[in-house]
This record gives sequence, C-alpha cells and structure tokens, in this order.
Amino acid sequence: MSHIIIITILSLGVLALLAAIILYFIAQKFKVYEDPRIDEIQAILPGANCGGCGFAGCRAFAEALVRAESFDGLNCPPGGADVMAEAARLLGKEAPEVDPLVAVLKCNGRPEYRPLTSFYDGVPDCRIAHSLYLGETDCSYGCLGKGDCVRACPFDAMYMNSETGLPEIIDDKCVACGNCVKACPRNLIELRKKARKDRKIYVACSNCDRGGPARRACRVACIACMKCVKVCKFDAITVENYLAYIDSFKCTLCRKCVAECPTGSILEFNFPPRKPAAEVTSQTIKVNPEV
Amino acid sequence: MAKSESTLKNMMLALTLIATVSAAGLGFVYELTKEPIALSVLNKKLNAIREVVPEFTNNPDDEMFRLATGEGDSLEVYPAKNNGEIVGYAVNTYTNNGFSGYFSVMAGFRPDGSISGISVLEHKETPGLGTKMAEPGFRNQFTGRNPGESILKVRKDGGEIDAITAATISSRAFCEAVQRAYNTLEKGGLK
Amino acid sequence: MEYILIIISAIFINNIVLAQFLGVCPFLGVSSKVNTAVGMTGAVTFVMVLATMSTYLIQTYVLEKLGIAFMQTITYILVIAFLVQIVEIILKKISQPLYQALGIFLPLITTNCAVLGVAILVIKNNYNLLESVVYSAATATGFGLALLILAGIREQLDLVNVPEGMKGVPVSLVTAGILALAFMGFTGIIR
Amino acid sequence: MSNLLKVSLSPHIHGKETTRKLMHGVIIALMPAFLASVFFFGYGAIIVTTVSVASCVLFEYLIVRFVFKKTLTINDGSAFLTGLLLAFNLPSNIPVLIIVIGSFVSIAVAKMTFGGLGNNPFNPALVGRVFMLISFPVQMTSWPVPAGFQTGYSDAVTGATPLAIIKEGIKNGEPVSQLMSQIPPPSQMFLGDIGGSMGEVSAFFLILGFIWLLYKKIITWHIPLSIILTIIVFTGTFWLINPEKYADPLFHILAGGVLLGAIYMATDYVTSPMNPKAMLIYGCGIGVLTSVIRIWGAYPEGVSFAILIMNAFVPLMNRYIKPKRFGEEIKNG
Amino acid sequence: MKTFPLGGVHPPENKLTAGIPIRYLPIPPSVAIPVTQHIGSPSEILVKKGDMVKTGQIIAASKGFVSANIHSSVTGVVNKTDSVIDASGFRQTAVFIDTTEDEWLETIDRSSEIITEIKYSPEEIIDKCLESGIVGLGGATFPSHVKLSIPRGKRCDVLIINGVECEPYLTSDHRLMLERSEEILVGITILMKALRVTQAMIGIENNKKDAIARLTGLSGKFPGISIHGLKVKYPQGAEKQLIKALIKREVPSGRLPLDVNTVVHNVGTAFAVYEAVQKNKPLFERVVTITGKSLASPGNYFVRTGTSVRYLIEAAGGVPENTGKIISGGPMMGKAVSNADVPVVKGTSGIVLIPEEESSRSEMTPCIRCAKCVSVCPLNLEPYLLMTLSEKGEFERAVAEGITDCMECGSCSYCCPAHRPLLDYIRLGKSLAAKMARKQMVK
Amino acid sequence: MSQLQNFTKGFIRENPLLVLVLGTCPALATTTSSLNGMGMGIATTFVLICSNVVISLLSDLIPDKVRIPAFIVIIASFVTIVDLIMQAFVPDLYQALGIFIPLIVVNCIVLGRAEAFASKNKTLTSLIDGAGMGLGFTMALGLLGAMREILGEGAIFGYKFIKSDGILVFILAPGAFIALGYVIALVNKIRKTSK
Ligand SMILES: Cc1cc2nc3c(=O)[nH]c(=O)nc-3n(C[C@H](O)[C@H](O)[C@H](O)COP(=O)(O)O)c2cc1C
Ligand SMILES: Cc1cc2nc3c(=O)[nH]c(=O)nc-3n(C[C@H](O)[C@H](O)[C@H](O)COP(=O)(O)O)c2cc1C
Ligand SMILES: Cc1cc2nc3c(=O)[nH]c(=O)nc-3n(C[C@H](O)[C@H](O)[C@H](O)COP(=O)(O)O)c2cc1C
Ligand SMILES: Cc1cc2nc3c(=O)[nH]c(=O)nc-3n(C[C@H](O)[C@H](O)[C@H](O)CO)c2cc1C
Ligand code: SF4
Ligand code: SF4
Ligand code: SF4
Ligand code: SF4
Ligand code: FES
Repeated sequence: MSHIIIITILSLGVLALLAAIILYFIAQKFKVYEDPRIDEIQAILPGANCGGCGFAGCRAFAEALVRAESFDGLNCPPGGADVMAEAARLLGKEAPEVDPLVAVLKCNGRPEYRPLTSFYDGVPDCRIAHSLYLGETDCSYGCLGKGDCVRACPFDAMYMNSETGLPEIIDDKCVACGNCVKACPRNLIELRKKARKDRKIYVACSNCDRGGPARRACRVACIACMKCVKVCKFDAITVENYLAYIDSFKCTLCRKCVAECPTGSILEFNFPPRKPAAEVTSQTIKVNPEV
Repeated sequence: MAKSESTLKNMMLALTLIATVSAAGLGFVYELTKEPIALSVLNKKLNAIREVVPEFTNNPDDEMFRLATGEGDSLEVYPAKNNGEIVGYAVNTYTNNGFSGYFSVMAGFRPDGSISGISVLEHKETPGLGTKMAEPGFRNQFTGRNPGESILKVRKDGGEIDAITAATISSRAFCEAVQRAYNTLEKGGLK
Repeated sequence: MEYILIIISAIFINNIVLAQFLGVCPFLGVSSKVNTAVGMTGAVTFVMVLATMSTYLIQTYVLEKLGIAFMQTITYILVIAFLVQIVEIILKKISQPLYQALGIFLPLITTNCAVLGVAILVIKNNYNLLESVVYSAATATGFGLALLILAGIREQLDLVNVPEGMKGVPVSLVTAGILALAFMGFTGIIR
Repeated sequence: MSNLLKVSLSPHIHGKETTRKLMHGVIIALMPAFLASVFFFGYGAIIVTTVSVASCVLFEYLIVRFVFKKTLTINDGSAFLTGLLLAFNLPSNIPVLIIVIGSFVSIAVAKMTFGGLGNNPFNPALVGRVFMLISFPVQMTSWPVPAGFQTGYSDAVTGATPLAIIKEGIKNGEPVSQLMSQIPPPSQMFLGDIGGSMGEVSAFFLILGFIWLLYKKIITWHIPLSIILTIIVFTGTFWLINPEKYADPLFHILAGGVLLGAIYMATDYVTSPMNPKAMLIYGCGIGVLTSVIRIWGAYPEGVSFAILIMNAFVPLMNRYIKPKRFGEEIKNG
Repeated sequence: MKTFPLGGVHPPENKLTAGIPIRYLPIPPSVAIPVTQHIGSPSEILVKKGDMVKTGQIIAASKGFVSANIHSSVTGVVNKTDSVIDASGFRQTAVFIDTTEDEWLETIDRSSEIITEIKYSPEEIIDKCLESGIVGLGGATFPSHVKLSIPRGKRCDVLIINGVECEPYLTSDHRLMLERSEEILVGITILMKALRVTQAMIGIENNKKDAIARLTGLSGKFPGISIHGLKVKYPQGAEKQLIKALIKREVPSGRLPLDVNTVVHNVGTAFAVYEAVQKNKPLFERVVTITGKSLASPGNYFVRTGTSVRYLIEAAGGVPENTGKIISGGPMMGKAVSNADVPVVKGTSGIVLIPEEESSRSEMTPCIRCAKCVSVCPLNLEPYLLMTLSEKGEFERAVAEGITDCMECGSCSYCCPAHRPLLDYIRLGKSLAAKMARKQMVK
Repeated sequence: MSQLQNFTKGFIRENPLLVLVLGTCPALATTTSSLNGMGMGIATTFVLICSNVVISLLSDLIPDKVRIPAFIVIIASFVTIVDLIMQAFVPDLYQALGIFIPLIVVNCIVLGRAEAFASKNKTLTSLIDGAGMGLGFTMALGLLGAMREILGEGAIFGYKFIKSDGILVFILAPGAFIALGYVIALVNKIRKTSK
C-alpha cells in the first residue's frame, strides 16, 4: 500500500473520530427534547392549515394532540373521523365520536321574496356593507350576498348562486371547518349535524324582528307564529327573539313543521317527494344534486 | 438488523470506520488517476502550442524557459523543434487592459519573428463582443505579420489591424499582448 | 486598498448568488420574509467565516503538508457539517426564538454550496488567511444583500396578486434574474 | 322614487385624476423630445418608436387576453408609455426584431410576470433596455450621428456618444481637455444635436416636459432633483480634484440619459418609493451609482443600471423608511 | 395664509346656497325623534304613547356621563316609540310625535332681543348645556358639557371656534355666522367663561370673506376673540388640523385637543350655547343646508329635529327625477342614506342630493403606487398600505402602521387615480383592529 | 409504488430541480450549453446512485447522532472519485464545470435523497430511486441548457443554426435565472393540468 493511502486513511480517520467525540459531548450537553410524535401526527393531518380545529395550523394542532390528555373537544374537520382515529392509534388514545357537521345558510332571501330597497354601490365585501348600513333590503339580518363566506372557504365548498344572490354550500365538499361561519358578519351560517343522505330541515331565516316588520321585509321570513313549535313532537324547535330554531341533534327529520310554516321559512332538502295527499308547500326545493 | 444506538462507542466506531474505508478508496482512486491527470494537463498545453507553431517533434514543455519582459516580469517561452532544429516559439503572454482586465493568449512566432498563429487561453471579455477575438476571423489577421516591421495596432490608432466591431478595447489589448510577446523574444535575442 | 477591492468585488461585482450561482437554494428558500432573511444572513456569515478559517488552516497546515490536496472536498465538508451541527445544537439550547426563526435553515447551511464554495474559492484565489476572512465575510454580506432585496420584493409581492402559476419560486427566480441584470452594471469597476 | 338610492361609503365625490390621465400626461410631456429626436435622427426615430409602442401594447393585449383571461387593461396607457420610453432608450437605427424582443421582455418578463400594472418591482422599459444592451451589445452601442431628418434608418452613419468618447479617452490616458474638443459644446448638447439614444439627447425638450409634469402635479421634484444634484456633487468633487482625469458635472448632466432617466424613468410610480424622505434617498442612490458606473465601470453609461438597482431597494425603503406621522413625535409625552 | 401643513385636497366647492338666507322650515305633520343623537349611550325615554308634549319639553334624559338630553321639537301627541332607520344607516329607537299647534315651553325666551350680559357662573353654564341637550354640531355630536368640564390636572388656555366648513356644498355654518353673528360671539364668550379662558380664535376658510368681515367688524365688542382667515383646503375643519393651522400645536396620536391645552367648538355649537344659556332654549332645531345641482330651490333652513328628510326636500322643490344618492352631511364625510325617510337630527348639517350620473363609483383598477394618497393624507398615513393590509387581514401590522389614527376624512379615496376604495377598507380594518384590541383586553 | 413509478417519479412529478427546486446552483451555473448541463447531470447521477446504494446498505449501522456526518463522508468520497476521474479523462468538461464538481457534495438532492429515501429503503429501491432522480435532474439540466443555448447562441449541442449571435443574456447569469423561472412555472402548470 502506498504511503498516500496510509496518510489519507489516518488523517480522515482522525478527523472523523474527533468530530464524533466532540459532537457526542455537545449533543449530550445541549440536549433539547422535542417529541418526535409531533412530526408523525403532522404527517397524517391534511395539511390544509384551514384552522377548522381552532389551532393556528396543522402543526399547532399536532402539538396539541400530542399534549392532550384526552381527545375530547379536539377534532380535525377536514380530516374527519379517519384522521382522528389514526392519530388516536398513533398516540394510543381514544378518539371520541364526533358527529359530522355541515354548513347551512340561515337565509333564503332571494330577490323575489325580499325586494331591494336601495343599491349598494360599494366594495363587494359583506363586512364593509354590514358596517355601513342595514343592507340593500329592509331585512337587517339577511344575507348581503357579497360572498365573504365563499372567499373564506378553503375547500371550494361554496359558490355564489347568481340567480338567488345567495351563497350555496356543496355538501360533499364541505368539511365543516367553520371558516365561513367566522367570515359572515351577519352570522348566517351554522354548522349543523349532517344527517343520512344529506337530508336537512332548518329554518332558513335569521330575522329577529317581530312578525310584521319581518314579513314586510321578506316574504319567507320567520314570523314567530309558534306553529312549528306546537307541531314538533320532539321538542326540537324553540322560538327566541321572534325566530324559530330547529336543533339538529333533536330533530328526527319528520318533516311535520315544514308543511306547517305559513311563510315557508323552514326548508327541507334531499327528501323524496311527498305523497300527493300531503299538502306541498312551495318550499320543497331540491338543490344541490351534483354541482 | 437492529438500528444501532447513539452511544459514544457506536458513534466513534461507525464514523471512523466509514471514514477509513472511504479514505482507503479515495487514496486508491487517486493513485490510479494521478498519471492520467498529469497527462491531460500536459496535453492541453501541448495542444495550445501545437495550434500556433509549425510541426514539432520535441516536447516544448520540457524545454520551457522564462524570458524577462523588461517590465519587471517574465513570460513562458516554449521552443518548438523539428528534429532538433528550432521551427518556432510559443509564448504564453497576457494583458491587463482587456475590457474586463486580464486575459492571456498563446502567441506563436517563426524564428524570423513573423507570427505563425495565436490562440486565446483564458479571458473574461463580454460574450458577443470581446469574445470574438477568439474567432479565426480576427486572429488570422495576425498570421504572417511581423511585429518587428510594423507595430501591431488597430486602425483607429494608426495600425493595420481591423478591430472587432464595437470592441476596440479588446482588440487593442490583444495587439498589445502579442506585441509584448514579440518584444520579449526580441530582447532575449531569439528572433 | 487590496481589502476594499476584495470587499466591493465580493459584494457587488461577483455577488455570490447573482453572479457566481452559489447558495441559490437558501436564497430562494429563506427570502419570503425580511426578518428571517436577516437572521439567515447572520447565520450564514457566522458559519461562512468560521468555516473558511478552519478549512484554510486545515488546507495549509494539514492537506498540503501531507500532500493530499485532493482530499479537499471531503475534509472541508466534514468540517462544515461539524460546525453547523454544533451551532445548531448550541443555538437550540441558548435561544429558542432564534432557533425557531432559522429553524430548518441551519441544516440547510451545510448543504448550502456557498459555504463550501467560498472555502474552495479562497484556496483557488490564493488568498492569505486575513484575505480569506475578509473575502468570506464580504461574500456573506453580498449574500445577505441579495437575500434582503429579494425578501423585500417578495414581501411586497405578497400584498399584490401575482399570477397563480408564477407565485413563489418562479417569480423569485425572475426577480433574481432582473437583479442580476441590474448588477451587471457594476462590470469593470474592478478588474 | 322610481329608482333605488345608491349607498356607499364616503367620500361621495371623486377627484378628476385617473390612471389613464396620468399616463397620458407623461406621454404628452414626452412629445417635444420625441419631435426633437425625429428632427435629429430622421424617420428611423419614427420607425423605432412605432414598432416599440405597437409591440408593447400588443404583447400586453395578448397576455391579458389569452394568458390571464381578464378584462383588458391596454387602454390605461401604461403599455404605450413603456413602449415609448423603451424607444427613447434605443439608438434610432436598431433592427426591428431586436425592438420586438426588447418589448417582449419589458412587458412579459418585467411587468406581466408580476401581475401587471402596479405590481412590477422593476421599471419595465429599463429591464427591456438593459436586457437588450447585454444581449445585443453591438447593435445597442452603434449610435447614429444626428444628421437631420435625412438620416437613413439602416444605413445611418454611426459614431460614439460623448460619454463613450470620454470613457475610452480617459482609459487611454488622454487628458479630458483634449477629449472635450471632440465633443460638441454644451449649447449643442443642450439642444440635443449629439449621438445617443433617440430620446435622451435633447436636454432642452426633456426639461420642457419636466416643467409640464410638475405643473400638472404628475410627479414631484424630489426624485429628479435629488438625482441631478447628487450627480453634480459627486462628479463635481472629482472634477475639482483633477479636471484632467474627470469630466465636469455639466457634461455629466447633459450627456447620456441622466435627464431622461431622472425625469421620466426613475419617477415611475410603480417602482419608486412612496414618500418624500425615501424618494430623496432613492434619488441620491441613483445619482451615486450612476456616477460610480460612469467613472469606474466598464459601461460608459450607468443611469439604467442605477435605476434598476435602486428599484430593487424600493420595497425595503417603503417598509422601513416611513413618513413622520401627524402627532407621532410626542407619542409618549 | 394659515393652513395645516400636511396633505389635504381641494374638491370643487359647489357652495350653491352660500347666498341664500336661512328660512324657517314649516313644522311637519309628524316627527320621529331618535333618542341617540349624540356620541355615547342612548338617552332614557321619559314619555309614553298618548302623552302630550310641548315644544322644548324634555322627552328623553341623558343616561351616563357621555350622553345628552333630548327635547321635543314640536308640540303634539306621542304616537309611539318605535325603531327608525336614521342617517347612520341603522335602526334607532325614536319617539314619534304627531304635531298639533306649535306651543313652546313658557321658560323659553322667544324674543329676538340679543342678551349680551352673562350672569352665570361656569358651573351654571355647564349645567345649562347639559339640561338643554347641547352637543357638538360640527359633526361628531359629542355632548358639549363634557367638553366644557375640564378634568382636574388639565388646562385650557385657548378656545378654538370652528367656522371652517370645509365640506363642499354645505353652507349652514356660513349663513349662521353671517346672520347670527352677534349671538355667536356671545355664545363664544359664554364658552370662554365656562372654560375660564381669555382667548378665543375663530378659524374661517377664506371662501367666506363676508362672514370673516362681519365677525371681525363685531369682534371689537367682544374682548379676547380674534378671527382668522384660512386657506381653503379640506379637511381644515378637522379639529387636529385646525389646531395645527391656528396655534401650531400638534395633538399627539390617540390624544385629545385638551392634551395641547385647547378645546374646539363649532360655530353652530356656540350659537346653540347662546340660545340655551341666554334664552333657555334647548337644542331642538338647527340649520340644515339642503342642496344639490339638480334640486329646484336649494337653501338653508332652520329645521326641527325629527323632521323627515323627505319633507325637507319637498320644501326645496321635491326629489329630482335623476337623484342617485342622498347624503346626510357633506359629500366628503357624509352618509349616503338608503331612503329619504330618515329624520333630521342634531348632527345633520346638510342634505346633499347627487344626480344619478355623478353618483356611481368608478371601477377600481390596480394601485399604481403613485403615492398620491400618502401625500394628501393630513395625518401622513399610508392609505394604500393600510387598505391592502386590512384587505389581507393583517390587522396587527395595520395597527403598527397607524390605521387607528385615521380620521376618515376620505382625502385618500378622493384623490386616488385608480379609484381604489381606500377608506372602505381602512374603516373595516379600524373596526376589526378595535375588535381585536378589545378581545385582547378581555384576555 | 411500483419500481417503475419509483424510477419515473423524478422525471416530472418529483423532479428534483423543477419541482423540488433542489440543486439550483449547478443548474444555473453549468447550463450554458446543453452538453455541459448534461455532463453535470451525469456526474450527479453517478454520485446519487452510488451513495444511495451504500447508504441504504449501511443505514442501520449508523447511529442517529452521526447520521449526517457519516452520510456526508460517503457522499464526499464518491464526489472526489468523480472529480478525479473527470479530471483525468474529460478535462475539458471538467474545466467547464469547474468548482461545481466538488460542490455536488452539497447538492441538496444527494443528501436529501440519502436522508429521505435511501436511509429508509432497500438497496435496490434506493438504487432505482437514485437513478430516476439523477436522470430527472440530468434531463432538467439538459433541457435548461438546450433552452439557453438555443436562445443565447442560436445553437444546439454546439451546432450553430443561425449565423448571427443569439440573445446573449441567456448564456449569462441573468438569463439563467429567468430561464429557470419560466421553466419551473411551465412545469407547475403542466403538473396542475395533468393532475
Ligand atoms: C455592454 C457592453 C459590452 C462591452 N464589451 C466590450 C468588450 O468585450 N470588449 C471591448 O473591447 N469593448 C467592449 N465594450 C466597449 C465599447 O464597445 C467601446 O465603446 C468600444 O470598445 C469602443 O470601440 P469601437 O470604436 O469599436 O466602437 C462594451 C460596451 C458595452 C456597452
Ligand atoms: C375630516 C373632518 C372634517 C371636519 N370638518 C369640520 C368642519 O368643516 N366644520 C366643523 O365645524 N367641524 C368639522 N369637523 C369636526 C371637528 O373635528 C370637531 O369635531 C368640531 O369642530 C368640534 O366642535 P363641536 O364639538 O362643537 O362639534 C370635522 C371633522 C373631521 C374629522
Ligand atoms: C372617547 C372620547 C372622549 C372624549 N373626551 C373628551 C374630554 O374629556 N374633553 C373634551 O373636551 N373633549 C372630549 N372629547 C371630544 C373630542 O375632543 C372631539 O371634540 C370630538 O371627538 C369631536 O371631534 P371630531 O368631530 O373632530 O371627531 C372626547 C371624544 C371622544 C371620542
Ligand atoms: C411618471 C411616470 C413615469 C413612468 N415611467 C415609466 C418608465 O420609466 N418605464 C415604464 O416602463 N413605464 C413607465 N411608466 C408607466 C407605468 O407606470 C409602468 O408601465 C408601470 O411600471 C407598469 O406597471 C411611467 C408612468 C408614470 C406615471
Ligand atoms: S362551507 Fe364553510 S364550513 Fe364548509 S368547508 Fe367551506 S368554509 Fe368550511
Ligand atoms: S352568508 Fe354572510 S358572508 Fe356569505 S354572502 Fe351572505 S352575508 Fe356575506
Ligand atoms: S392614490 Fe391610489 S393608486 Fe396612488 S398609491 Fe394610493 S392607492 Fe395607489
Ligand atoms: S381617510 Fe384616513 S387614511 Fe385617508 S387621508 Fe383621511 S386620515 Fe388619511
Ligand atoms: S445547490 Fe446551491 S444551495 Fe442548493
């Protein structure tokens, strides 16, 4: 073996040995523990950073999961039950059952029901219109139709329906992250329990005025006549502030109230057509097949 | 095989082992390539010389000597011999007055002092302008000229060399470098 | 004067990123916010100067003495990797915020060709120890300057609507290209 | 009431200024200089300008229409202006294909890549110009000698610009006083009867446009004056130290693109700082860089580079050099 | 000529009604008097359906420190208390009164004699202002008694009277200064007494030369009061700008005029104070300019609060066919109302009708970074940046850039050549930033 | 993932230069011509394959704490070998690529692959991965080089097809940045539409 090779081996060997020793001691001295599981969890999260979990992003949520004693109250809406189960498996904890939710719009103020009384000539931004005045119609609760919610949705689950001037939610795409709920300055969007076959029954109105003014502003407004409350056998409906509310966790989707509402402010979706015998209100709409 | 733990012993062992094996491999390859590398460096130089002087049979590199320029430095001169008889000199000359400063050329002279060829060795001139000096169109003007008879100058300065369009500076520097080579040879009494 | 020339050259004329193409990955990666760009510049300067110094010493006192200059690459990178890791470990311990800010970029410095590149260039340019240190510090400054400019521009671009396909890396590269174009104005200031 | 009342936030009235009017204002300000260049360089100037403007507008149209698929923006006048200023920066005999390439770089690379009007960090016309200068150095540095309207387009007699004469002369060690004799007197330079880019030569008409821009309040004095003053101070200092090695400040102002750059290109809203303090710093930067490049650099002219380099710093300036806010000083008092 | 140094714009003045004397508007058949006509908490209603009220009778009492009494502007029967959309664009509670024969409270001195002698102590003056529901008539409707009660440790050395009226179109202060000059000067003297200052300065823009001349002529009789002509520039009337223009003091960001030892009152306020103190007349009517390029007979009117804007417009010749926008206040800062039924309140200085063709906003185009908005901002903010930051939701940085300082003068939106809705977004940013700050406070 | 997919993923979908944006320095510096670019690519590929194989073989033996230094030593050895071989047998290319040959050692692709792939996978898989990635890199460099050569010199593979000069910027630094920027934008677009 030539002497070059020997020198090479020796010098590099010594260098490597030194490096190894020094590194070892420094690593010992300056040890900072970071749970490697955080990375693992982050890897299984969807990575949309949508904030639906209520944390600052997927990484923050991963940290929270690793730290958490139990998973109660922790949920990743876009990931759904699968991701939570996977995270639970990795961390050896139990994932609580979380009902899947879906966003609905509690306003049905289409132009034909709710005449325009002024013309908003400002920036198409609901927050600005909302801070400026009551809106283009006399209903000071209803949708302003400038699409803040649509812009807020990170999953393209909403679009503005140009005919109704209202946003519409695509049930299949909505993961209930709640961004639209936060975006709407009028609090018109609610996350409700997702029922079988995407069936929904809810009061599509948020008007808290008394019957008269409410009706004058919009033909399909809830006038707090209490008829639905009376007809509901499951105590799912309450009226507060002159506005009916159907609790999606109590509602059994029996559809009685829908027919009862004199203004048609209770909407039903994705039900089979009623038997001809029953009186059909004008409000049985099927929206949202495949969009 | 189980993953090995980060203990001091393992760390040292692994790193040292890898280093040693690598080093051994490297040393081996180095030994293998030492010769070819030296050869390729030499070839490059010889090729440059070959381009500018007539056929030769000797190894000009071995016979290289330095000649003082009289400006405080010296140039490398490579004598080319055909069967022991001098057929030309290749001079590695340079200038600092290129458009981007330094560049070097290999200038070949016949024993009578006329130019037998020039090639550009190293330069940083502007592509498309100064770089044209490496193209035959410009270089070949020099072949056959004898800088002793008329000093190499671009037309603008009253000489006979056609400067490259919009690159008078490079052309001027090129002339200067070649002229310096000639002057050095002359001073060394070799022309 | 010598040193001033080295500094001006390293910062403006032969800017490490814009003219020499070294350290482009972190240049693109760490330039989205001005604040991180500043931190990164600090880290790079520190590592670069330290690394250049150590490799210079190793080169002159070990490799050349032993006649194994071909081992340059492997020894240099080992030294640099070692330095970066130590800096990282120490930083993590003493300043969590700084670590967070530079976070993943510290390891990136290892694989930043600027650091190794400068260590090699210093030897290539035949600088002495002091010149090497000045050169590496100036180079790091040049890196920081380019990084800072790009970060400023990118922060501004964040507030406007850049076409979808161009967002991020592509637009940064085009910006860097125009920046390089502008920096070509410095050509020839030092030759 | 028959129709609905409109509701929007205050203010309910708006000034008369529009983007378009501003751009047209600059175009009008450039017209005297344009006519002067036609007078000096003949119909070559018309060809170059037409091609440049037309291709800039066309590229903008094509990109907005087919790449962005958005509503058209060409009638805001900015592409027209870019084309015009690009033409002003070119020799009046440059081949058409090269102009088209330059226009493409200006509009597609320097402007649309960043999202169009208002987003580009660098002055589009200057990016185009520098791109061409580096790509086509021969064509970009063959300056036709002004020979009145008769000047041919492709067969124009070319000659060096005053700056190139000085640069080369100094490099060869000739004294400035001797070089000056090869250069037209200041009065002739002031009118523009010298070689150079077609739009930069006539100081007089450029200044005429400047006055109009100031009068119309389209630009403020900060940037142009700080550039010019810096150049005067910088080159003046060296000139005083050694008038045989350095040209005088008046020469530096009148020769080359200082006036064109300072008045029309450094002031481009999009790529210049947003408050007076930063504008002054920006202007000084351009002045210094221009002088440095002219005196020590390889290029005889440095205005374009200087502006582009300072453009790069504008975002940082906007971020960190802030106007003093009303009532800010005594904040904690 | 004095003016404030930074920024400002000069919109076309359009003071169509400057030469038209103030008339009394006939009393409408019914009024709706909102119980919030001031900054601060709503007043507490003292009457109920069916009650008879007299003109000048208190119908809602001040609740809390920053609040003001509300008086009936007419004689009649309370019809109901219900909500009404007022000029703010939102619903407010209002007392609806059907009018009968106009009968004023006996305590009110209805004679036209001008009483110059002031026989009240500062405390009594403040009490009278409080009782009479005086609020600032310059726009902010801040209860005047609060501004007059100088907190301990603070000092006021000069009173500034705002007769600037920098908004285009509006002429109510102008006419008042011409026609009620002496009353105003007495009112100022009362304010001076209440504030215990010996010096008052009236700032008037130079486009009201007649008012300057008239007040200057009379001011000899009123020691300590000086009149100052100012260069015409919007928003000269904003108090911080006026203070800077007149006495070169700069109110620090987030502070009040009192922090630079001064108080600003509007001329209308001075007149109202005069009437309240010397004549016992509560604030239930004010001068309103009704104007617009296509209006048949624009003019200036004394209008009882609660009168609907529609009624006022009818008096001026009716709503023209092509009306696109009705603004309560001036075109720079006023509110566009969504219908003409909103009531006139204490803060209504004018109603401006904008014809259809001038009412639409132009489409916004990209910001060309011309910095015009920066140069016109009287506070030297950077509106283009503030807008973008609040559009992108970066409120923290927006606050650091001074978004909360913005006084919403609208100069930036006015001048932007790209027609960017700068103020719209800045206001949004301000309100969201304030919300954020409140949240942090709670935490 | 099948071995074929493993091999081809580096071509477009995970192209180290155009998608992962690694190894930008050599990509910019050595692509003044298509041949230089490809030369660089091949040198890198060689190092990638060798180091991937060796590291996948050794990864279990190497403790975590010295993982990076150990990998680097392995990579650096192969780089030096390439360096020496090129110096000896292709001196012209060696000169053209200059300092970027030793800098392969810090090319993020090589270490990145070692860290992310080879240390976790079987030898064969790692080999294929290295070859695929290297080929992807080589193709990207070749493409970029060709583009710059065509635009900058009006030539392809050294063969000049127009008489005059090209757009010189493209063989200089600015052109390199700009060309790479648009190529990456284009690849982004292609990936998006083909998804
Ligand atoms: C972009 C640019 C690059 C240049 N590059 C060179 C060059 O490489 N070599 C050179 O001699 N002159 C170069 N010049 C200098 C000018 O062309 C100079 O004016 C020229 O050398 C003068 O000679 P002329 O009489 O041939 O036009 C360059 C100038 C510019 C603007
Ligand atoms: C932009 C702006 C413009 C203003 N213009 C006027 C004006 O022209 N006249 C006026 O009396 N008050 C104006 N004000 C209101 C004054 O700032 C201040 O509130 C008022 O003069 C205080 O007096 P007061 O309390 O008696 O109303 C303006 C306020 C702002 C923010
Ligand atoms: C929250 C708040 C508190 C105020 N406190 C006082 C005060 O203590 N004393 C005073 O003289 N004015 C006070 N002011 C009134 C202001 O000085 C100013 O006159 C009023 O806001 C109207 O001004 P503007 O129309 O320019 O906005 C206060 C205003 C606000 C909004
Ligand atoms: C005062 C002024 C100067 C301008 N200068 C230039 C210029 O130098 N180059 C250019 O391409 N556009 C110029 N423009 C037009 C426009 O601002 C420019 O195209 C934008 O940079 C495009 O986003 C100018 C516009 C104005 C109002
Ligand atoms: S519709 Fe609303 S809740 Fe559903 S995904 Fe979109 S933002 Fe989230
Ligand atoms: S639901 Fe809310 S956010 Fe969505 S458009 Fe209507 S008002 Fe706007
Ligand atoms: S005035 Fe308008 S266009 Fe000009 S900088 Fe401000 S926002 Fe931009
Ligand atoms: S509205 Fe606000 S930001 Fe705009 S000019 Fe006025 S004070 Fe400045
Ligand atoms: S290749 Fe140079 S830093 Fe990544």
